[in-house]
Amino acid sequence: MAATTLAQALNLGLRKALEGDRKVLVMGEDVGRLGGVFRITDGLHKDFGEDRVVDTPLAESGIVGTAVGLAFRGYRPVCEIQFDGFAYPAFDQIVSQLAKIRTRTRGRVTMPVVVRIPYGGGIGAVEHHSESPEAYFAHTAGLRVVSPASPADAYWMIQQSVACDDPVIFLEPKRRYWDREEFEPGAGAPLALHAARVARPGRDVTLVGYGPTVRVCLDAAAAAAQEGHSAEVIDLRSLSPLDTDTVARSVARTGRLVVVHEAPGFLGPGAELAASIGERCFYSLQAPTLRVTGYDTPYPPSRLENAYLPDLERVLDAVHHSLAY
Amino acid sequence: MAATTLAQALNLGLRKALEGDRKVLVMGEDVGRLGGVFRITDGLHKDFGEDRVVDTPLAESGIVGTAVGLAFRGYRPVCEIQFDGFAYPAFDQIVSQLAKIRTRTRGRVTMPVVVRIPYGGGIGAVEHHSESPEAYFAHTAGLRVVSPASPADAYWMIQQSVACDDPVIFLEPKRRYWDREEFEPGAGAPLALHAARVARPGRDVTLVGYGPTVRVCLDAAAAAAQEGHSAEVIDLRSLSPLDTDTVARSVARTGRLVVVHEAPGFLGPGAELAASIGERCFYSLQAPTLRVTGYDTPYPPSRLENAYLPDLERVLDAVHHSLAY
Amino acid sequence: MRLLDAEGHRVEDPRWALDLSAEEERSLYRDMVLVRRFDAEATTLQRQGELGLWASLLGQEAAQIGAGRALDLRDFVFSSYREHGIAWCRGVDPVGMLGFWRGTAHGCWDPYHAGMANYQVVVGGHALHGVGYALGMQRDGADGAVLVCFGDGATSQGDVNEAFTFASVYGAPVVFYCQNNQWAISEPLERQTRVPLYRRALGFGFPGIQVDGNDVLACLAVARGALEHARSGAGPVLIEAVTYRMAPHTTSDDATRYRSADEAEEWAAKDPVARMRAYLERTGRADAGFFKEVDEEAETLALRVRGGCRAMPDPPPTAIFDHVYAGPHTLLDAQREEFTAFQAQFEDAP
Amino acid sequence: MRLLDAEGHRVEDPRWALDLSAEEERSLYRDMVLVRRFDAEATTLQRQGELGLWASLLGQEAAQIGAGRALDLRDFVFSSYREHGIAWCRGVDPVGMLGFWRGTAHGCWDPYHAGMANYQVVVGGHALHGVGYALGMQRDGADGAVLVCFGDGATSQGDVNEAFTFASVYGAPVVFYCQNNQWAISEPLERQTRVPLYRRALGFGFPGIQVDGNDVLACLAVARGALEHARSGAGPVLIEAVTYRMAPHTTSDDATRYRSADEAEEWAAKDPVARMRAYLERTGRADAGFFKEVDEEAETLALRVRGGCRAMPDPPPTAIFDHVYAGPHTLLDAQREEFTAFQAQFEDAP
Ligand SMILES: Cc1ncc(C[n+]2csc(CCOP(=O)(O)OP(=O)(O)O)c2C)c(N)n1
Ligand SMILES: Cc1ncc(C[n+]2csc(CCOP(=O)(O)OP(=O)(O)O)c2C)c(N)n1
Ligand SMILES: [Mg+2]
Ligand SMILES: [Mg+2]
Repeated sequence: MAATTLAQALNLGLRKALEGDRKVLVMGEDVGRLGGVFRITDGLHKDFGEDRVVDTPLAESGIVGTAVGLAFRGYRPVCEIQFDGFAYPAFDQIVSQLAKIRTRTRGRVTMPVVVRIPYGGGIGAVEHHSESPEAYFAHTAGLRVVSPASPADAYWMIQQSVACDDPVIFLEPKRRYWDREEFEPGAGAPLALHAARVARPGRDVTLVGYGPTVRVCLDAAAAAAQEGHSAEVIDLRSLSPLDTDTVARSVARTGRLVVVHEAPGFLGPGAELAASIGERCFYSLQAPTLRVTGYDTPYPPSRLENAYLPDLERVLDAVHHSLAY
Repeated sequence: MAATTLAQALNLGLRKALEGDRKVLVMGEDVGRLGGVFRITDGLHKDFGEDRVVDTPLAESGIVGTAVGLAFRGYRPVCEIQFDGFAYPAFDQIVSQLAKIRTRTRGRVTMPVVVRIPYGGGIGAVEHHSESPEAYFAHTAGLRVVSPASPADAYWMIQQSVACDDPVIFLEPKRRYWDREEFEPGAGAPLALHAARVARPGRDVTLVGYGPTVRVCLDAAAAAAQEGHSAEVIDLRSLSPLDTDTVARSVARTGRLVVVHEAPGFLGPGAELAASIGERCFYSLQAPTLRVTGYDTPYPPSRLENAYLPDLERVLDAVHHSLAY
Repeated sequence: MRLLDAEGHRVEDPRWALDLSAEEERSLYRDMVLVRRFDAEATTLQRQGELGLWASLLGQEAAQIGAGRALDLRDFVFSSYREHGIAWCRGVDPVGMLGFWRGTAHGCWDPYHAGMANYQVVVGGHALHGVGYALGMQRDGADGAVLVCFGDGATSQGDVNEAFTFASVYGAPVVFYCQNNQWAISEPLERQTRVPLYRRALGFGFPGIQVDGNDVLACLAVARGALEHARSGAGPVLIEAVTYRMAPHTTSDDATRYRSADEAEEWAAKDPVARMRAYLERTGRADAGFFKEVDEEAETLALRVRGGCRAMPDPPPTAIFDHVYAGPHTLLDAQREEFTAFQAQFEDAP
Repeated sequence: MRLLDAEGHRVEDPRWALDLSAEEERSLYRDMVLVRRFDAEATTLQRQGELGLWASLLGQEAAQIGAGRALDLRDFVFSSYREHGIAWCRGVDPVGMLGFWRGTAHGCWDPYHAGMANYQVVVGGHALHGVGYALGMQRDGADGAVLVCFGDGATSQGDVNEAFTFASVYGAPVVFYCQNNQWAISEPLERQTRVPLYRRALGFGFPGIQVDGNDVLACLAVARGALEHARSGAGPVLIEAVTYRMAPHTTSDDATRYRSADEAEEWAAKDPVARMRAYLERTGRADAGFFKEVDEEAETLALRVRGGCRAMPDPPPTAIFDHVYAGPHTLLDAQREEFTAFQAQFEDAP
């Protein structure tokens, strides 16, 4: 049992999915011979052939649109969008077609399509390679939106997403691709796809993150512990649906909630959590829900990204503010 | 001084804008000879010519993308997207180009582009003609998002939007196009583009709406008054930036907030208000912020839209719930 | 390409042999008359408030019946909102088509049963679906083809052009069927292109052909040929059927604002139904009895459609929450429950 | 179209007369050598960690210098991320170009000053901007044209095809300049098209022409002709410059995973710089002294670029909030204030 990176775990999970169902296809730009720019599909083209691991023309709307047609025909396409910032040309196909065809056809046509999107910043990339578009998708009825934060979750969640009969936007925290974890692929039973997970138990304040910010929250919790504050960390894992039960249970105990994400804060997932937890835990909240998020600006040039991204200091500051209420 | 419809007020405002600056252009599908499917641009083609009121090929990305280029060249294009559901093919041009070019060029290139979108339901239309996409745009840094609810606001706000040096998503509440109001075009001074307005003062609870739901809130306030409850109604007018000051001032007095919009609730504008007002008015809130919104489903077929749209009953129910805390 | 001239004389074209029995030819005529009558009835129902909207196919009967009858059970269709004639050929019940326009459902027939996806409203949005479906057929070793129908305006959409690229690169079994009815709402063809639309295909590396869209025989022959081409593995084809939208864009439209009566008249003289009738009469392939019979059948159909439409029930309000997801979804499931409870409150009231 | 064969022999083409002085020809060579040296230096700087990424133009010098030198002050350029050679011809300081790749700014030159928009990263996203800008020129009665540069892969994007439609329908003064360098990252040309790309234009109703993109004289002549065509009001033109991306896609790419050494070698024999040098040498238009001088100039440039890059300061963190809006914005203004206060807290710390 060797330590596996998140990237390798995804590769293994995709391989399992391809092996398990001949209707599963992988498609996107450079996913074939190259194995994808992040090598997530490395080796799949060789082992499953170019009819199942498909290099597509350079057109995102085309990728998702043909995936919709393939799903119509009974296939289960897994599309790769090369980087977050290139999901927008496919927006219409995702929002008006993929998300709505099941409703439109009154359940007669299902859309078991996964759209994989490496997202988030922190890798020193150029413009459009570091964005966090999750709010757009989570706001869209008909989609499911998930994001693994660990190799084990990546391995299982990609398989669960492929097995899901609804379209899943699968957000891969690209700056965590190279994080390692020891786990036994295939062993044990995975958590439900849409369940949040308590990543670190605590008493005084609840820190909620997902994808790339789970690590940030864990680091902040460790630092808070040094100061004598016990922070519970929740990894949401799913953004649509949101497992508000798990968050509410935690907040009912801690009375304080800090949400951390890279996406801009305004109308972001943190707003939704503040609203729904505000409603569910009105009498237990000792402080308003605080949000530590990307600023409401375009993602900055990489030399400024450290100032843009939520980091330990900002989360800790929010914890102090929350505790001060 | 005759009663003017919201549609006519927009037409008058656009005419003023075209008269006032020869760099202003109107462009879109069927905006020329036909005057637009809602006749908002009626007569403009005849009076300003086809170089300034431009029928475009049937391609929304093309409309916004060429508008970006025209703005680059010093023009101030006003684009019409025929219906809300057809804004998505232009999403990439709006989100990755229009919204970001000013930042990208470090302020050297400004993007005074208005994208007019008739939005919302309630007119018995077929699929894709009744959507409320405002959350997508309000979440996007670099855009301004506004929506008039009355003829007078429509008249002024369209002119302010055209005069604005930033891109403005101008959302027109299509089911209010035929609402009438008496006002003197050109007389009086308009409110600031991004200011909210207290549409009806009250003491017990704050109802917040915008665009098509302002009338719903006013009706609910009238009904609540009959029951002895005094509801204050705020017309947001702007979704980005949000005038949280005006809302916070009201909630500081009433202690209760109900937000009403047609867009799906999950990660919608109501979530943002709950979050930011929760933070600003933590100690004055007597009840959690309640949201009365479209459900998190695709917009239904028209025979079901009355059940989908927030109406007097649902708002009143939320008022009761809020007051019961 | 034309097999019937404007007066209904049969023209031979050696590239497009079409050998139909008189009965087959009569049945093409019959289909055109029936869908025209159905279409007129739907327009009336809209005026009476039974439908929210109707997009008339008037003038496009030959283009649609010709292509529709070229299809067989192996094939699959993706269309826009105006292809009632194609749906008719796929065996979709006309009453069933009306649910969409009445506002009772977004999709009102079973796509797999009909071999045809539901109406697509987003102009061009379905072209890629057709290509994707065809790629699936290719992988399945199926011997059918996909027919993708759209209008002249749709050719300006990025998605349609991406569909051309994907179809060409993979040699997908797709026939793109563009009904160039000269208008996209109020915009004439010149706002979409400076050259005939069939030529677009050549730039993407596959054949394009223009056909007289008011000539049902030509449309049938060309569509048959193109489908055979696609089914054989030779890749996509684009057909431009040149026709005319004789009615306004939809019942909401006022075409007098943007086009002349002269133009309408000119095209009225090319009426596709009249042309086929002239041919049948001139050649003696049909007699007065046949035409009377068809007209009566059309009236019977209209009656049935009227009754069926009026009787069409509204779905229950909870249908809003149906079919959004295949599996459970905590948020939506909770909303449905709340909704039901809230509604019950009013039902209990006196 | 070709004016220099692979060995550097001048070929005459009566349609494309090009009458250059020896000095002009030498300066074309000089530009190619300088941008190649600059490009190599940037690659080195990336390896040294001074840049986050670099997209090399190696192999495309003729295509870029040829087109770049065809432009004049009346014109405007919209390009992708690889057109350093075009930017060079527009007078953009090479050090300035590096800010983008270093991560100090998204846009690192003044578009209006250079007559060229900043690098576009979204493949194809700028094609419509070019058309829009050209429509503005048209309205202004300006006599310039727009050059829109993109790659072979970009031709698959919906936006590029929509740009073709808009340009054609309005007769916009645009030259679309496609550098077909055979690859879109790991995908060969066959994944984007089955026919030569210049033909795409014909389907949209405007001329397309293919040129040897490794022949700087041909690129110059064809670009000049196309720009003249566009400026004269005759509408758009598409040029396909057939060339080769000799380097990996970017410094992050490993081209050995998807293409053969043979292919690279084959194209190395067609090196555009060597070809022009052979021509200048053979015809005696340049002597050894000239070549030495240019090489020295290239080294000086490299030195300056190296120094300039290393000295390039990071912007202050508050720059995140700059230029997002032209006017005040309550939310952002508050965020900037909070941010500044929060930062100050750390600066005060010992
Ligand atoms: C993406 C999109 N944009 C705009 C519309 C509004 N609209 C509906 S039909 C139509 C014209 C379509 O013209 P064409 O493609 O020629 O088809 P026709 O209606 O003539 O059959 C327009 C602009 C739409 N439905 N979808
Ligand atoms: C819309 C979009 N999708 C994907 C990418 C990622 N990407 C960057 S360059 C590239 C290949 C571009 O190929 P081509 O157009 O031939 O230009 P070249 O790089 O060869 O100059 C891809 C897929 C992108 N930048 N934008
Ligand atoms: Mg048409
Ligand atoms: Mg290329």
